[in-house]
Amino acid sequence: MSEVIKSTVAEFNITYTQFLDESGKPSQDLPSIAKDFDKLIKLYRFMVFLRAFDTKAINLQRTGKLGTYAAILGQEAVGTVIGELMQKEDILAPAYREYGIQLQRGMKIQDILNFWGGDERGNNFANPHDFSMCVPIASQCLHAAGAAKAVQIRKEKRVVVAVCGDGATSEGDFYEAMNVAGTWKLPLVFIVCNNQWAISVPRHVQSAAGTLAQKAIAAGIPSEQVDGNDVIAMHEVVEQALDRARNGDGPYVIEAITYRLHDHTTADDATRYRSQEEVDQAWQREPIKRIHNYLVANNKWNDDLETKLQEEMKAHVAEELEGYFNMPKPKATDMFEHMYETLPDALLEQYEIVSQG
Amino acid sequence: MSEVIKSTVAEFNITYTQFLDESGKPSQDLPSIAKDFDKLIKLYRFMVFLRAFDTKAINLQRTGKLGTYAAILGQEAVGTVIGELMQKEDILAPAYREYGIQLQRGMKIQDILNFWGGDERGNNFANPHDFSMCVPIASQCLHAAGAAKAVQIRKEKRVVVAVCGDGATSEGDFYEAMNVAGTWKLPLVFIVCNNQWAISVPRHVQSAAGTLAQKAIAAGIPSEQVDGNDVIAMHEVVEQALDRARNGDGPYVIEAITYRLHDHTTADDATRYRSQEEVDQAWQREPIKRIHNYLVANNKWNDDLETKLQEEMKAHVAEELEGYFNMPKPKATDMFEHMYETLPDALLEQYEIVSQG
Amino acid sequence: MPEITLVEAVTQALAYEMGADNNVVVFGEDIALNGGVFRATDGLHAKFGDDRVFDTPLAENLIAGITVGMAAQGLKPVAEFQFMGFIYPGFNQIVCHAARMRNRTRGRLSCPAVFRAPYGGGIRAPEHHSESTEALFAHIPGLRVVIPSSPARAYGLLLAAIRDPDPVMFLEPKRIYRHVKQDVPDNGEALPLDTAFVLREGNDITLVTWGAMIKETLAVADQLTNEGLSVEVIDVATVKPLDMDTILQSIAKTGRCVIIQEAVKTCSVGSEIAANIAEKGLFDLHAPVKRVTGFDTTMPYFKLEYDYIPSEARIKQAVMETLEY
Amino acid sequence: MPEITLVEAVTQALAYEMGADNNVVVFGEDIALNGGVFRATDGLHAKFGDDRVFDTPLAENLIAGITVGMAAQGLKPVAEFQFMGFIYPGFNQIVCHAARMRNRTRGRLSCPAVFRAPYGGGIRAPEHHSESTEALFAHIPGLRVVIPSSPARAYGLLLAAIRDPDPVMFLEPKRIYRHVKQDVPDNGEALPLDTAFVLREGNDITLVTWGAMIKETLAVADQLTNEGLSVEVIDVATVKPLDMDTILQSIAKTGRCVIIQEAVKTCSVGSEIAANIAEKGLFDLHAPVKRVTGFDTTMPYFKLEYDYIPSEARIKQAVMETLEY
Ligand SMILES: Cc1ncc(C[n+]2csc(CCOP(=O)(O)OP(=O)(O)O)c2C)c(N)n1
Ligand SMILES: Cc1ncc(C[n+]2csc(CCOP(=O)(O)OP(=O)(O)O)c2C)c(N)n1
Ligand SMILES: [Mg+2]
Ligand SMILES: [Mg+2]
Repeated sequence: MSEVIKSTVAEFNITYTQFLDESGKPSQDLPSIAKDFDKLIKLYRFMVFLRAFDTKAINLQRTGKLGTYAAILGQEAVGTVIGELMQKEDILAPAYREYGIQLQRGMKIQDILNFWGGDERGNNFANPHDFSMCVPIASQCLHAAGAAKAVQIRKEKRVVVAVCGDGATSEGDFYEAMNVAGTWKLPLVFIVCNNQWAISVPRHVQSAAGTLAQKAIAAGIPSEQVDGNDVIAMHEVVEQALDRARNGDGPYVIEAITYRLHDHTTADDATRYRSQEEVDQAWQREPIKRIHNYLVANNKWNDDLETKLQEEMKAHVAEELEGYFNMPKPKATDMFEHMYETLPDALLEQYEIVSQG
Repeated sequence: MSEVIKSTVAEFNITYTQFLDESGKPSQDLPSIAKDFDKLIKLYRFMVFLRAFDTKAINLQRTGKLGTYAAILGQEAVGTVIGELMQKEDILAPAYREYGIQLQRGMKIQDILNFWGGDERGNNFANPHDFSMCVPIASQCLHAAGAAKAVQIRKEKRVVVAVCGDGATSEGDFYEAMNVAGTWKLPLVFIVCNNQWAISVPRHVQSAAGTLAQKAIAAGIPSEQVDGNDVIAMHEVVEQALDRARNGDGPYVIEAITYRLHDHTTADDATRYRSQEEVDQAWQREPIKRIHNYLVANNKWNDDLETKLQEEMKAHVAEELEGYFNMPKPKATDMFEHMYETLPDALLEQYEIVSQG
Repeated sequence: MPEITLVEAVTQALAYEMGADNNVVVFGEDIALNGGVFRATDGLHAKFGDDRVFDTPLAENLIAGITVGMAAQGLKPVAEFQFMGFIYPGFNQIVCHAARMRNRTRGRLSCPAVFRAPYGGGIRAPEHHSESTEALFAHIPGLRVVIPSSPARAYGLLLAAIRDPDPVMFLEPKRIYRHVKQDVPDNGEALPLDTAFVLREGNDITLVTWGAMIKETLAVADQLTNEGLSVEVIDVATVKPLDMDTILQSIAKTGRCVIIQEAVKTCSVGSEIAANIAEKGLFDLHAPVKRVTGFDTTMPYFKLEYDYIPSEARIKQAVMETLEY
Repeated sequence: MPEITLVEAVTQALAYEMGADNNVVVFGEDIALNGGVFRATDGLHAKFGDDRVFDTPLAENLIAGITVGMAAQGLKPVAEFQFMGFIYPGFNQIVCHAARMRNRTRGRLSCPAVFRAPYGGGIRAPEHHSESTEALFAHIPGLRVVIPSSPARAYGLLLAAIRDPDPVMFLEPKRIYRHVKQDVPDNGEALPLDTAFVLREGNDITLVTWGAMIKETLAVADQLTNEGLSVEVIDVATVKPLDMDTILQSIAKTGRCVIIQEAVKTCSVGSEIAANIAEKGLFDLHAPVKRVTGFDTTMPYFKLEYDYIPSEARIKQAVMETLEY
């Protein structure tokens, strides 16, 4: 019998982009940003700051001065670049591990610590429209779609950025948000921060999809993979996606490949489920050392500058801690203050109990 | 500046298969099933039966003898082939428009009418394990995944078939089910009956994806499109997918392209949202005439046989209606009988009210 | 002015507010060209266009989630769930986000949204099309749950719901979508939320109800009035937060109370009302509080739906037992 | 025999029943190698292997939906939701399918599944990790909702839940996961469902509670006993369906009742209990029923969680007011 003709009706491919290899050496010809050393040093400084903050926060938790905290150790490049490239009027819909972006958009260390310290005031930060940290996995992707629809209806030139984890790509919300973004051609960029783990569940248990970027094919929207520990590659890819969206060319999905070097949160013990060997190898690919090496190789950085930077950042973090430590405990009646714009009569009796008690 | 190297890390394509064109003429070399005229006549007869039933059911609703009814007019080939190919011990998780399959698997006309006639007894049909009609769109896809996991754990050689509509592919359940089927390599075949409409919402409003088959790429599982009005193409594609799954090669997604010739249900008025022209064109592609023409062209069918068949099927349907009409109204206390295996004490008082009232 | 039905009053309120406030957008499944399966949005797409009246892909979690996103960014979204039975995929977004956006951000963001859904039984619909689960939302802090029971209240309460700065579940009793017609002036006047309506004043007994059960309850009240009794009928209207003051005042006067709801009994709005009476009105009572409710069973397929929905006979019997206690 | 905590009793019950019944499978997020974020499934993967103890992709709707599918096909799935706050994506599957499978098919298929979730506040967890929304499930016909409050009851009730032929929501009060240790013989003996447990017998007042609030309630009961009062304490245990007989009998004896729950007040299990008392125990009462509950606010972030959870002081005050009425 002759071969059955199955006519091809659609074709797709997924690419991966990297400019600096693990050691910080170019793995292909570099784009112009790679010569913008002011910019690179700015990004580098911010990443060092982030790590100083992260280290401190873990410490605060260990000494009982903070609740559960989710570290960003090893993932600093992703948020740093997104925060750098988003414009002020853009809208961020983050998960709970996006300090790198948020600290560039009005959130203060004190806000982040308040959030993890069990105080809603952490979400009342100095940005009028960004969404706050989102705990229910992937649900923020739909808020981002709604925000993007609002932007589109009002014909504004703003982009919405939704950030979520690899685990989040298994939730219906993620697919539904991509799908509607595609149908409505929304100004919305999804960035999947694939740190290989969702608590104890490794990437391959989440999905048989070879890449997470290919999930965008289900929504008919373009996507790609990028080395999320390579600041330069991240910058190229995210910039283009944001530009596209801003110019009315619709949504985009970026899978940024990185690695969660720390436990999931301070409440987690990763030794129960992953090998030290894997973590050691991941340390070889971490983002800060990589750009550091590149800067040093280009004579734009040295040990002196490094020592000064480290001290400066620690001091900066320490300073910001004061605000957190000096924050008075919320009043018990604060529970009621923002339930509704105006407290309904039906709640007055309960309010009284609390204000007396 | 030199071209950025984005290395391709994954490639995909989606195919479409058709053997008989609209008029029933071969559009490529035919597979062996096309010479199995006994089989084709069997399938043809069943499709004629389905249409006779469908016409009758619409009629019953119009004359107040049935509740809302969802017609399958124009989609008969999809269910007919699936029902033919599934084995008895396989498990079906249907939506609410899959009589074509169900009537081959133990469900009777009377059951279907009971279901649409407002009587749960319609779901207590003569198949011990198939799921009943599923009204919440797409949710059956996850039941299918759970059933397939049960089959896999018990190392049985059974396949689970989930059937859903084009609209259903927008629900999170659909993606989540495909995703887990991929990860766990479940013996599960998804068949998307793409009839181009979800009530009043046309296919292109559901998704920017060019095909619905490509949604499977998000789950890393193979998929293809097939002409769902072509019995021969359906048979080829579904048979292979079922065989694969049965042999442990994992899940598969089939997008069967068809068309809903009737209103969404008898409660709907499709003239509000789609043109008669579109419907007229779709009538040119309908499945029954197509295989009829093919059989006639091969001298396997003629007007005499057709007249006899039409009468036979109408009589058959009429006969089965008796059971429905003779069904006594359920007892009011039936509400309680299957809430739990044993009625909890807390419900006795309410049970008494009903049994007295 | 022609008289209109409850569902037409919904359309009228939507059209009025869309005309008055550009931020109001209306969306859901089959609501644009088709005008909604009950025609509640009929004509809006023609009048206000694609940007303000649009169909979504078929996903209720999506509908709820984008509503939260739009509302947080300054729109006033009015989302339709085709039937209350299909709200549950969106439950997470409503409970975890809509209800909390203001509280979580200490007022920095909020969720001025309306989630509309036809609800309740009695129209011979298939499975999942007939439940009354208002209590699930009434349980959730941060939400309002509003249920109109007449064309005029549908119009006035829906306007109030859209204008309210917080999220409102607006549940429309579809059994009475076309039950009565009323002259409802299209004057943009809202009715107050969080306020029960006394529909009949009386001294002998208080009947507390809402939504479609208004129909049977008023019929029983009329019968009893004809029999010489003085019956007070309260339409709760906003079932969360509850206007217990109006109910307790009535009971202080009548000393007897029957609560009538279509929903299942356990952990329902009726439970909450009865519990409040047990806490605060106990010694005003001359007879125990009675609840006439749907049963704690799954709403049956429609052959038995009127065996499930409280009938006039069941209501009357409860009233008589309470009066004779 | 070493004494074990409540969470260890959960593990022990799971291990026992997996050993006794090959159809029992356990799954959820992070439950295999990691043994669950609270270690409730610790060691099960090592003992029973990949086929019977497995991690799912991160999707609660998926978890709920496959549970329904497995249960309908003869397995006895025990699904873990990592926290009750993450159950809502699966709400549709639980409400529309798990709760209805038997009824819809007139018993042809059923759903012998257990949905486990740690719930309640008090452990300094982030947002959405601390709510007590048992009433949402108690409202739904077809479900059972079971809440243990001691290691022994966790063991016995979980065995009963797994063996039950219908779906059970098994909510574990994580605040007391490690509060006390008890000797819990691993003898496979189940405790009865649908049955309240009288933990202290007494004549002056009835305290009705469940879950973690047992801790504060017993502490208050002990104080009062020391002060010479006779206090009856009832652990409701199965909050749906309710064992009102035990509660009403107690009230017939004591004439006074305080209901203590961590959940919000409105449309809660406490409302249902109070409503039942208003209907059936009214004239046994010497004082109005009091409810001491979480407030009708979103559970606050943890700085205020103990301002939210009923304190011993609030309970005691309510008891004193009821006694002195
Ligand atoms: C809906 C929901 N389910 C479960 C959880 C518990 N949980 C918190 S973080 C997490 C893993 C998330 O993994 P991923 O999306 O990869 O993000 P990452 O933590 O790696 O940044 C889980 C399961 C949650 N927060 N929300
Ligand atoms: C969760 C849910 N949402 C909405 C509905 C109402 N509804 C019934 S059928 C339908 C359209 C389904 O379209 P599709 O999946 O293409 O199936 P078809 O009817 O075309 O066979 C809708 C929206 C429902 N039954 N369930
Ligand atoms: Mg991750
Ligand atoms: Mg369709």
